[in-house]
Amino acid sequence: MKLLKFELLKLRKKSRGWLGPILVFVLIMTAFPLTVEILNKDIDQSFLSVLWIATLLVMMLATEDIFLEDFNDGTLEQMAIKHNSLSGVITIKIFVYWLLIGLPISLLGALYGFGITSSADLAIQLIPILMITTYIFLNVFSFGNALSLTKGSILGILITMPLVLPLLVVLGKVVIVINLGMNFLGFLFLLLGILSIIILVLPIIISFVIKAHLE
Amino acid sequence: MKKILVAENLSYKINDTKLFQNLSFSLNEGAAIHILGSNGSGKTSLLKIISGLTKQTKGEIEKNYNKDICFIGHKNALKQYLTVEDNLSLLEIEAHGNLKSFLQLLGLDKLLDVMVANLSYGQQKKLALLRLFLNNSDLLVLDEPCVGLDKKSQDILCTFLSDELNAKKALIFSSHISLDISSEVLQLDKA
Amino acid sequence: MIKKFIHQFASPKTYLFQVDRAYPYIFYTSLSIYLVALFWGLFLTSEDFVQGNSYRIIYLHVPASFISQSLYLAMAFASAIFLIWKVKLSAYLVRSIAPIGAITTFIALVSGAIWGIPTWGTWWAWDARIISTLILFIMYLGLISLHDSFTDNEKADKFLAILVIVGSVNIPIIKMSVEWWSTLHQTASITVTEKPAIDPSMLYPLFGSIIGFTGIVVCLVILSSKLQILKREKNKSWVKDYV
Amino acid sequence: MFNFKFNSISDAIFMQSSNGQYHGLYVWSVVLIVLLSISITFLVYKVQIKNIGKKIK
Repeated sequence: MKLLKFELLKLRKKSRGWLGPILVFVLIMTAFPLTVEILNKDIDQSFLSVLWIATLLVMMLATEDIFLEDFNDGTLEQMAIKHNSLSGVITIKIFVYWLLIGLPISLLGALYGFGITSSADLAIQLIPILMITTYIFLNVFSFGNALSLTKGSILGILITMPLVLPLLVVLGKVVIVINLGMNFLGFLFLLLGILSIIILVLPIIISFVIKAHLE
Repeated sequence: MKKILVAENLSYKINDTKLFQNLSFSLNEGAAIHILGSNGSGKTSLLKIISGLTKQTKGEIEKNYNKDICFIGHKNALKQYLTVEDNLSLLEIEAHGNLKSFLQLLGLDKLLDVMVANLSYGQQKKLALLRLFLNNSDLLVLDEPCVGLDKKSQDILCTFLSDELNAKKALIFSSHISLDISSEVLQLDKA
Repeated sequence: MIKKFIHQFASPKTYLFQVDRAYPYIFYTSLSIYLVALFWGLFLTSEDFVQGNSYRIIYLHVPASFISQSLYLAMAFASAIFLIWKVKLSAYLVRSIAPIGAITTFIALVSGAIWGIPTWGTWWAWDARIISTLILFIMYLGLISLHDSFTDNEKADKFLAILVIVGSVNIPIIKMSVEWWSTLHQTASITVTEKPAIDPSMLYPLFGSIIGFTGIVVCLVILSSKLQILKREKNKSWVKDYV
Repeated sequence: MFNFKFNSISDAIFMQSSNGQYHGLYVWSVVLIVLLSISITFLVYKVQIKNIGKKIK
């Protein structure tokens, strides 16, 4: 509990860490209608794909120094010694990032969805999808950043992008699922299934990687 | 006399360079070990092995203590963009009646609202040590605790460490200058 | 028991000596098999009813794409062995398979693209197996750059093995997810469970080319691992004797 | 089964199919790419092994 509070404080005090990614998201979503001069109904179609790419990009930016700062100033060392389960610490860290970055982006994404397509149904359905997606992205990119800890985020992106491409393909189906009124709940459960596996497995792997870095 | 730490035939090598071999020592309650050695002789590695960050290549190490270990390395684990008070917030401050006296002793009591980035190096080091003082662990592992400390702070550190030893804690540290604590010396060198 | 056995058998030294002995046999047999199969496939088989003569690319394309995926499996296997039993040799193998895998994947991609021009009328399509092959290619390159960016080889080995294993979980997922899309690609010509869909006169040379190509790639892996061992163990005394 | 399907060398190079298209260009460029890249890889590795062998000596 104490740790959760401290992590929240850390991220909150570092405004470029959480406000920055959100603003980048807002900028992308505002800028994209300017770049295409098309009819409104075409924007409806391309909106979702831009939304996914923007989320992906922003999550990459957000996790850039999720471990780097703590590694450089020695906090990770202390945590690895003090806490029996480093993976628990990592889970808390990622959760805090999701709370301050993933959640606002999910709400903003839904807001943009309503603004651009003016369909309330779509907007409401987007919220849970985005909430799950941002959490998955944060986990996977944290893994990449843990691997490339001191070697810059380009390497981290290079090695983790292939890992999230299947998720993008799945998300590509959202248009069909929502527009044709297909089984939305089933789709949501699929995403939840992916998320639960990732939440269980990735922090353990990440803690293994970080311990190797500390040696 | 309870043995907190028993090491037998420890060997360690990085990328085929052997740092130390067949190192055996034991640490009792209330005792201290001072690790000496030239640069690159593996002092930090040994401390990391003791604190469990690294694994030895060969040998056994047996640990008998109840509460967790306290380790201070070269990095001070302070958050530059947080105030002194926030940096201490991870500890059970309320539980510690003597926090105030410690702060006064180290001359940090007026700096609680200052961001750590605005402190001098020595002050930061003192803050890092303060967290050590407030920690309730059975074994203290210190890597070069005196770097950047003035004479007065060094004396405070020494008295504090002696107090801890009297309270049946154990201490293992590496330092280039000798501290005013009764301690065994463990010489690490490529023989 | 197993651990001891593996460590004894899989020392880089014994590996190198064994492999050196086997290398010429593997090389010349597989090369001749490959060339005969290619000759057979290119000149002696009759042309395909639908695709015309361009189908002959199958004798070059299928072995490459088969081996590019098998190499990843081999890497995942070696990584698991490295992480479980800490066998150094398998870490060397993982690192040395990666570039070979990248080359075979590249061959599969390029030959597939050229094959696509006469048959589909386009050299690229966002199709299930093309995308998964492309991702495989990027993953191979990512693995190499991950390993090369660390100066500490032991750390790099560990991270590489972890990434290979996490990535291997991903590969079937990529396949499944992408197959949701409607696809241009023909279904696999040869599967283990079903009767082959192509004529036996075309099948024999295809098998020949797959076997021959596999042998040639194994030779490449041997060379690559030899280079890796020499690089990493250059300070050992037996290496000096060996050279 | 073991008869040549082409009557002359130029036939084998151009590979005219029954639908009238010439496929030789595609087939032979793939052959070239595969053989070239494989042999270049062999060459590169042999040279590198030789170089490192010299260094160790």
